[in-house]
Amino acid sequence: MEDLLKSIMLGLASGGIYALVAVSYVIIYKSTRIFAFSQAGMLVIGAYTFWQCLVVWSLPIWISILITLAIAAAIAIIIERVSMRPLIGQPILAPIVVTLGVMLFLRGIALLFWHGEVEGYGEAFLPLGVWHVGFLSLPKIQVYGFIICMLVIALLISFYKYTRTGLGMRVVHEDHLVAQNLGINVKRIFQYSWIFSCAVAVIGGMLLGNIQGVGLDLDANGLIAIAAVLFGGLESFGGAVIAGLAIGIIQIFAIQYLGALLPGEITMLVPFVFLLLILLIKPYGLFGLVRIERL
Amino acid sequence: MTINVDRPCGTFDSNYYQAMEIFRTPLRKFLMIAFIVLLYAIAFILDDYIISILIVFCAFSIGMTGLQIITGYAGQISLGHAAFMGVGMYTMAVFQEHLGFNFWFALPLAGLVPMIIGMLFGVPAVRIKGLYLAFASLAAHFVIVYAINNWRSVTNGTDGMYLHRPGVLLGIDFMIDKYYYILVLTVTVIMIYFAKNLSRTRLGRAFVAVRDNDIAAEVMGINIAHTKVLAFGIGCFYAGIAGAVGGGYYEYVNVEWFTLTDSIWYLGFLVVGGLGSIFGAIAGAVVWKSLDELSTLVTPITEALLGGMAFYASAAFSLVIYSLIVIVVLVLEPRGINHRWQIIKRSYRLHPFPY
Amino acid sequence: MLELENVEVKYLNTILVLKGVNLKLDKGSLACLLGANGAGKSTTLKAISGLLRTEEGAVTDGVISYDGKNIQNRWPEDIAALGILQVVEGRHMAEHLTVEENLRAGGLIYKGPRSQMGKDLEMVYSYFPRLKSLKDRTAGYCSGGEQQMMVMGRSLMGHPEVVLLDEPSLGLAPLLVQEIAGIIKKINKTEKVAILLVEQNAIMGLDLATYGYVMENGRIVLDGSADSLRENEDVKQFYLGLSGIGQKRSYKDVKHYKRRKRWLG
Amino acid sequence: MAVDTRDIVKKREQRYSYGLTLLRDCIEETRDLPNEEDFFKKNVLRVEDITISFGGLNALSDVNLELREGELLAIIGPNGAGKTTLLNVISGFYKAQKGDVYFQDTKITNYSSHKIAEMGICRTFQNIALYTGLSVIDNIIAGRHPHIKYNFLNGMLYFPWARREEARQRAIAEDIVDFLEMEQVRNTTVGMLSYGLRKRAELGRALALEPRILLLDEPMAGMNLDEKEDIARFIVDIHEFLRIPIVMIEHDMGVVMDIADRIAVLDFGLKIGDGTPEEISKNQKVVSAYLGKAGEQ
Repeated sequence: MEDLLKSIMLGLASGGIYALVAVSYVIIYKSTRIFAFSQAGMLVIGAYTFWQCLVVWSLPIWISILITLAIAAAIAIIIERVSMRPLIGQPILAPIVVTLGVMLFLRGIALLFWHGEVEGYGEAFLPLGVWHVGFLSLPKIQVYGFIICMLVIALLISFYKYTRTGLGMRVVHEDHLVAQNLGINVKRIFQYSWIFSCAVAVIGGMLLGNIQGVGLDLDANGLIAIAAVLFGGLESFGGAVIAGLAIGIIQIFAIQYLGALLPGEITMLVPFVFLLLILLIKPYGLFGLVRIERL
Repeated sequence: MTINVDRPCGTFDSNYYQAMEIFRTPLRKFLMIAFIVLLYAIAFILDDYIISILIVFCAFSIGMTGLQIITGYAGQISLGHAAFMGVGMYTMAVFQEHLGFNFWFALPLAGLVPMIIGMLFGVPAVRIKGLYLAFASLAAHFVIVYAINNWRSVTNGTDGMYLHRPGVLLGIDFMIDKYYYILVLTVTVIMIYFAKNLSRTRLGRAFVAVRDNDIAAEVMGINIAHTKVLAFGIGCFYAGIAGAVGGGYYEYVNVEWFTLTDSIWYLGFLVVGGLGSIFGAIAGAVVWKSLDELSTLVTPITEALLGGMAFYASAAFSLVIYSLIVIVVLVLEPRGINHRWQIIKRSYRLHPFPY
Repeated sequence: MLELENVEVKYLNTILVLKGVNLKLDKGSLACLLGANGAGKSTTLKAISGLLRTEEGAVTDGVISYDGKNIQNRWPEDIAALGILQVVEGRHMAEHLTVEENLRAGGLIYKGPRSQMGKDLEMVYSYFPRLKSLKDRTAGYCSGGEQQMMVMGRSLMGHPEVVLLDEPSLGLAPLLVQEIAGIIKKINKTEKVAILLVEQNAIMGLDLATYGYVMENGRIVLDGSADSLRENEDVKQFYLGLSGIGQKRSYKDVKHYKRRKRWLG
Repeated sequence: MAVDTRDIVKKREQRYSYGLTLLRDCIEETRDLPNEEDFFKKNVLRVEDITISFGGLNALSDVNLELREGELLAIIGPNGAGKTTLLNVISGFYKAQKGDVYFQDTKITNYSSHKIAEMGICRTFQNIALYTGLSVIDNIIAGRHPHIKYNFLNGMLYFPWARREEARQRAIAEDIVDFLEMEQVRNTTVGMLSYGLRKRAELGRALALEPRILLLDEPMAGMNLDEKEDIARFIVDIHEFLRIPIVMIEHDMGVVMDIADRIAVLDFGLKIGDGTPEEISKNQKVVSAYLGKAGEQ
């Protein structure tokens, strides 16, 4: 029982961040129908930039966060302007592959500036240490991380639901032609989406950097988050959150209970095999929009 | 009135067989034959370095054609293609090592085993569609890599395995690279010819039907479950053959050779080449491997320029350049190289009147 | 107000679709564009609304002007912001959103006070009472007629000055065609919206419109007031289905020979 | 039955359109076309008590329908009455919650749709569902998919017999192209065709399947008069030359009244009328629910 609860807490903590990264994919997918691999690269960039500001330049924490967000927004605008805008209305695979290129590009940039060394924030960002609640010991970083993730996600969901721009984004997602037809500025919506998404991704990167250490390998989390996105359904924030948490828990469980059965590295294997099984039952994930098939 | 610009002007079919030809004019047929002869001939002219590149081009052209069948023709996105290439390599190695098969017997098996595995992973495509399928197919990659890594008694785990090229046949020693190149080239030409045939016959049309409108295809008498699974099967067969002949060149195979990045780039360069045509597949493979080659060429230059920090810098530079080229190509021509090629041909045919 | 002069459109820079189209639409008027399939009617509308851009087409010659400003080859959202809205053929909509959300989305372009949205919704519901009862239905599951009403209502939400209607009667039952025709007329009258109507149903088109254009092979081959067109022998024969003596032929014994006449243009 | 028996042989001599002879030979190879005596007697398709609902909304409730050999049945009704749904149930795309579909006394309710198509129930679609990446001729040959008799290996290796078979199929397809008067565009990708031509190509694809029953979903929607006349002629020719029973959904009452043998009327998922065109045009219920002014003409 104690072990079970402990692993659930651990799973939730890593799952919260998967959820956040998953949400950053969903934001872009929701308005542009593009699956932006580049967000995995943004994790790395975010973590390193924050480290650069906070540790190397010893700037105050708020200024560091602002600088990181500003850089994320700048990158988002550049990506959107240079590589995504010319591709509006083109076959869907082309922009997806371009985002793949962007992911590698960002990785290259990170390698160029920071040489791929693993760094850490130390005490500078979220407090270290542990809270003891009963028999559970909760690492403070992970609890804070979880809370921040949930806050960001709640903000986003209400934005989509209640604002005019949110409605515009939903229409753009359904059909670019319709949106343009209605005079919705598709380009601006794309830009907003990229900015939001990149901001969310760098927040994810900062938190991950705090927990796992800042390094190039952070983008593996981006990959696992993909499993969460699809499990939850490509268009659903709620789904991404639930799926992210679930994937976190399943991963921990698999390592603990299947470790004996399946030796070797299974952190990537488990989420995707799980995803495959889930999709066989629900082909559009938990809350994904089911394609309306009419003849 | 619509003028047909997709074929050379002045060509008319006088019977149905002509309408089914691959090449419409004697000139084009001659050019193609001349090109293939040239490919054979250069084996005796060029040095081993270029030949090694050409072998890689050939192998990946086969593999890319396989992915073209799955993704370009049948419209099922697969993100685990490199892994099936790996299965081909390992099948070759396992049958040679454990069962003592020679190259010639192991080669078809190296196609068939991935085909069967591919069909298994193709079954979900019956229910799962689009991007969902793409990422579900990542599972194939992870499962295959996991199995190879952990089934040590058969696959030697992470240590890799040795393959053998065929022995001397009819006095041709395949241990010499240029003869092995001729073997690979022959396999490539045959496989591509088969793929072309596939695309213009019954199953090929069924593939496109499923890609363009799967609901209608089902209602119009095409069994889409069969068709999708077959598409995965044939595509993976191609991947397996590609792996077998490619791995045969190095006579060694390692699980590091088909990473997730490779699987993803398979799809990426298919798009760069252009979906839905054999030419696009070959173009994609050639561009991909040329870039790979280019980035290894860049390394010594950056090292010379940057000195001390060269290791990171050169790795980073090749990444940056590589990805930039992909981005630029796709932003300029999102439908791939093949599309641009078609437009060029079209405007050539219509010259001097642009429409 | 809206004027096309010698407009020429090419797709992919190789396929010439419009070969010099001249067309004029006055403020608050209702004009109708007839023509066979593939004559370039939809392309004309797309050239005006800017949707050509997404299909790799472009206006390569001539001028499209609106209130004296040249608007050819602009982005569709800029043109929509000027008050020219197209209702595309085939009822494109946000399938997974509800009917009301679709309508609201149409109102996003209107820059006036936000409270206007509610009033506009009521206005649309008064034209299309059936939509009110359906407002929480997922749009993709509505029937063709309901969807047609929704896309028309949606365009009204943006307070347009010109609406380009592409085949509103496509695939609708006779009773519904009458209803839609009535609503088009009413909207044109009360909202003072200029409408350019593209129709296969020539009888309905000429009934509604005050001025008509006939298009063949990318050219306007005939134009005139609706009355004069209705009296035109060729129009009668090819679009209205009345043979010389004004009697209707039966489809059963219809020509077994090729009878199509072409205007030389 | 108020359907007049037509003199089919005479009609055939009067045909003016080309094409379809090869297709007719193909059909005659596998079955006899009905001769005149039992022409209108046999039921080919029977729909019994079909009920289907989407999200609590009844799309069809207890609909019964019969199609006799050699009959041209038109289904009319307001939008959303369930006409297309009925076709979808017949072609196996939707599974009915209640009721059965019989094809020549075989129960096909639970067959998969490709099986049903292979049996010979072919259709066209309201919103054109062609294979957009293929040319017209390839679309039609793709329609012949179930009738092509070689497997994919033969195709890949392109054996002489596969080549011959391929040429034979192409001949049949070209015949259909001739019939539909699409020679000009046969090698054009259908995605680039105009609406009317795409509708025609779809009709061609359905024909290529050697139908025993042809279901047409609004074949004339969005056409002008000239094109409607063309399509009407094609339908009449198909009907009389190939003797295929046809179910047609159409809104143009002019066409329906002229060429249909029998008309069924659906409204809100219920069948509210069934009879000859004259009977229907006098049926008060139908006039008020559907025809409106158009019925008065």
